[in-house]
Amino acid sequence: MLKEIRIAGFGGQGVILSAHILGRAAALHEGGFATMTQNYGPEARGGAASAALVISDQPVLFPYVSSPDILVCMSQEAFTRFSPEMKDGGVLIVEEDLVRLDNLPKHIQVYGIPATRFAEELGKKMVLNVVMVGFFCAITKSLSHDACVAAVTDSVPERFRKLNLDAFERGYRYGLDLLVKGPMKEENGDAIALEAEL
Amino acid sequence: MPKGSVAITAERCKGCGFCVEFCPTHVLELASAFNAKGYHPPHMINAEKCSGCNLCGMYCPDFAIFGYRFPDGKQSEKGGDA
Amino acid sequence: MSSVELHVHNPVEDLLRQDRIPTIWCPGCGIGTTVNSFAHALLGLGIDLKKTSIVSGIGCSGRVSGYMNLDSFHTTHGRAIPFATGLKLANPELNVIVYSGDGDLTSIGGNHLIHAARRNIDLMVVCVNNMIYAMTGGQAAATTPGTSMSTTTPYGAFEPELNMPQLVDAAGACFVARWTAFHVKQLERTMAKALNKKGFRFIEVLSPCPTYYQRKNNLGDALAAMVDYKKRSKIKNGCNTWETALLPGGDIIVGEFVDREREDYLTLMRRQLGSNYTEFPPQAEEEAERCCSEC
Amino acid sequence: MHADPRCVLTGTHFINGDAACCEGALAAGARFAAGYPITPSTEIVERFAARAPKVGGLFIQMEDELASSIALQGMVWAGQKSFTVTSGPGYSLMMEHIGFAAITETPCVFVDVQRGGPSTGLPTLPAQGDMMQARFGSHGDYLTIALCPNSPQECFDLTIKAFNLAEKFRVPVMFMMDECVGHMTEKVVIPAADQIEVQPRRHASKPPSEFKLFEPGPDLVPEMAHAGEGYKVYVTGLTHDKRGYPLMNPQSQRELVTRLFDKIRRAADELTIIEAEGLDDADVVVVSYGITSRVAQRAIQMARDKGLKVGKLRLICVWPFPEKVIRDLAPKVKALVVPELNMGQVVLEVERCASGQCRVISVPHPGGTVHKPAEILAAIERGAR
Repeated sequence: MLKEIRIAGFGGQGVILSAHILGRAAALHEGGFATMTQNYGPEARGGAASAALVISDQPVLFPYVSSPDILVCMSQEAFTRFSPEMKDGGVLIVEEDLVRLDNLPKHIQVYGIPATRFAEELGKKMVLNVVMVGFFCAITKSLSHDACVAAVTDSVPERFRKLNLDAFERGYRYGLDLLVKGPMKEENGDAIALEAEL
Repeated sequence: MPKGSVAITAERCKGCGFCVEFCPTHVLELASAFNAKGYHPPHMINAEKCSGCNLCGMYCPDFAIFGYRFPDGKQSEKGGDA
Repeated sequence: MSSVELHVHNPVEDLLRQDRIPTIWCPGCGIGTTVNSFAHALLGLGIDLKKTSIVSGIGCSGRVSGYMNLDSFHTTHGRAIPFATGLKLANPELNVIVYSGDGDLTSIGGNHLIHAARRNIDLMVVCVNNMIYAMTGGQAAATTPGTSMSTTTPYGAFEPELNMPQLVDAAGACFVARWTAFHVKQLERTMAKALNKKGFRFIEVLSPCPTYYQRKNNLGDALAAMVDYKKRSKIKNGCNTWETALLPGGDIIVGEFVDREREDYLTLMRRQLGSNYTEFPPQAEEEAERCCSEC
Repeated sequence: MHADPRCVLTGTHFINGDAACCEGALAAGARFAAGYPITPSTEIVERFAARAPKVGGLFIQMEDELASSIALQGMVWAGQKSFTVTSGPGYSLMMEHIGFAAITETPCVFVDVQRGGPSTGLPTLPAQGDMMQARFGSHGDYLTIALCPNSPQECFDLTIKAFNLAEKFRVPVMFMMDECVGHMTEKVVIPAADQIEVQPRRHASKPPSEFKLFEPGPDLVPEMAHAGEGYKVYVTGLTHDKRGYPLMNPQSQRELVTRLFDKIRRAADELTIIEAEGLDDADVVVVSYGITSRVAQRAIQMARDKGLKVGKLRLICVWPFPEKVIRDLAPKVKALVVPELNMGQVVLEVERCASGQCRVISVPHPGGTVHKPAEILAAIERGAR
């Protein structure tokens, strides 16, 4: 079992931290292996940011992600750039207020969440990445709820812990509800059972 | 009656003449003799005027001369312990 | 010579590695003269010589470290100050003196000079300025004044020369002075004063280079240079360092120009770090292993 | 001797190679470092700047890499363990002081997180183009030791090894990371301090009156004394005698340089640090190091799935080069395949030691990313024919 995951957006959204939390959940709390890499641009804020995560039950050899099984897009630019690389049958997760699904690749499943809006409702826009982590956890089931909660807990400073755990749960519950409804779109393909594929 | 004297290690001397030039009481002169490296080391020509101030030693770039005072101003044949 | 001399002892010799004398310096080179002042300053203060290190770069003056009977570090060209910085910071108990030349400290090592002064690293820096690259054969230096001749300025120099006291003053040195090799007593006193001070201290000493600078510029021998220093020097303690430039034939402004109080690097560091800095005594077992047979 | 528990962050972490390298340095006993900011290595000293003061140490950000690479040696002669951290452009500036550390036998570690070059090149992308510079970069003749980690865990483990080897042989050790390994985040297990072996400074065992600073011991390595201990050490970058005094003639040059070589050459067995697998019946062996060894491993698996007999030889210690291993291997295989993130550097050594006994296939890559496993697979298939 090896899964290639890419999380992309713009700098300041906490893209790298979200990948870090997921990697931590896999490598430290589920006893598996995870390798995270990231792309750096010269801009600290507002530029493109992307992190790649490979999780596996075996040591990871090739560190980079070339065709993700799971792609999380938190910006239009990220969607445009990375969605064509997706693996057939892959899962695309988008920040639905920020990404317009033009030229959607075939044979993928798409799930959207208004993560930024949820984060604002929780009082801090910056936790949108953790909302996304919760959503990712529920939708992909590639990592357990408990492992992710443990990873969020030890990745954020004490004083922001509760806020982040709330954000995680908000995304997680929204994901579970959405799963009942099924993917937003499945284009040109048969419906694929999530469990079988992931 | 001199108050002091100088000790010269002639073989270290490179003959720059600083000690001769800057001795306040004009005690020294470069010798006509050579040392092994062909330089003219200084020698005392006015020993009685030496105060043992060691200005010659301060100027010597080659640590070849050193001025010292006699204990209690006495001239000593036993050797001064500067 | 009478037997008298055999019993007298030049105290400077205690500070020299006897087995390294005679020095490689040319006849009349003033570097050795400055060493006398330095040695007397050290001896007069009764500083713990065991805890005193001397660091040099490359060049004629760079050889001073190797003649001193101290912990001696003869480093690479221009890098005496950063080496000394590491030495001092990793063992603040050490008295660290940098002794090097004008080309080494202000040209290839100029950036380190500026930044050590800015940081106010607790070092005493002695720069013997002979106004030329002597060990490599008389090439122009950043300090070569006016239109002097050198082997790389065969028609006379035309680059403006560097005024070291002005530079290190501007960069933040807490003590800045200049003397010449003629001023042996004043230099000794200034060195003693600087050795007693904490922070970045800089002493420039003009010194004759009869083989290159004097000869190339028809300035006579070393003795003539010393007499010239005596004639042209004007003692101006506290002089604004902007007014201390060295020009051929002009006044040589000497004295103690800057003496200010500024907290040194480690003091500032400890204050800023506060409780984030923890004293760290070595492990007990480590101590035992380090012990030498003398203990 | 074991690591000081006060410096060891025992536990399981999810950190990148840069952070792991910093923790390795602390565990190895380094509490002082000097450096200058440069991508992709700076995270190491950023972390060190936060961690070191808590254990009585400090990081000083010098004005450039020339200063950093000599300041660290001042720290070592003051009695501390110390290192510096840089990437290609800064590494070029440090060459002078790698030579100084070699001739003065200053135990220290130079970390080079390699990025694409020449010149400013690719600051945020990986390469392995500094390998020959690590061997031959400073002028004159000397030998160093160069280690290549391929994971954050190894960035921890091998940093300790780098410090231990530096102390044992009194040489500058090159820790040749690359951007990929440095910025890659994985699980890193830091053991308890009493599980970490640390080589202490080989300090003078004789009193100052009997001690010569550069008198070699039985393994040709001299003992060391520090400033401030009463030994009146004399350390110079000039060719010197056993006392450390400059002695510039052909004979002293021969004695010194030969010893600097021999102290490493004699330890060739100990310094053959490799990871080998399936060499016995292999037709083709892939020789790789650093991040490339992981990509190569995947290519090897793909080739084995196709029924090819492929072995793996991973060089953990690249310098000194494991000459004997290659000499023994070459007559037994059809080909040695050497992928590197450069246009062919270590492959030159492989060719030299294979000396025509088998094919040597270079798989060059200018860097910016890693090889595609398929590129290495193709070379394996070529070699197997």
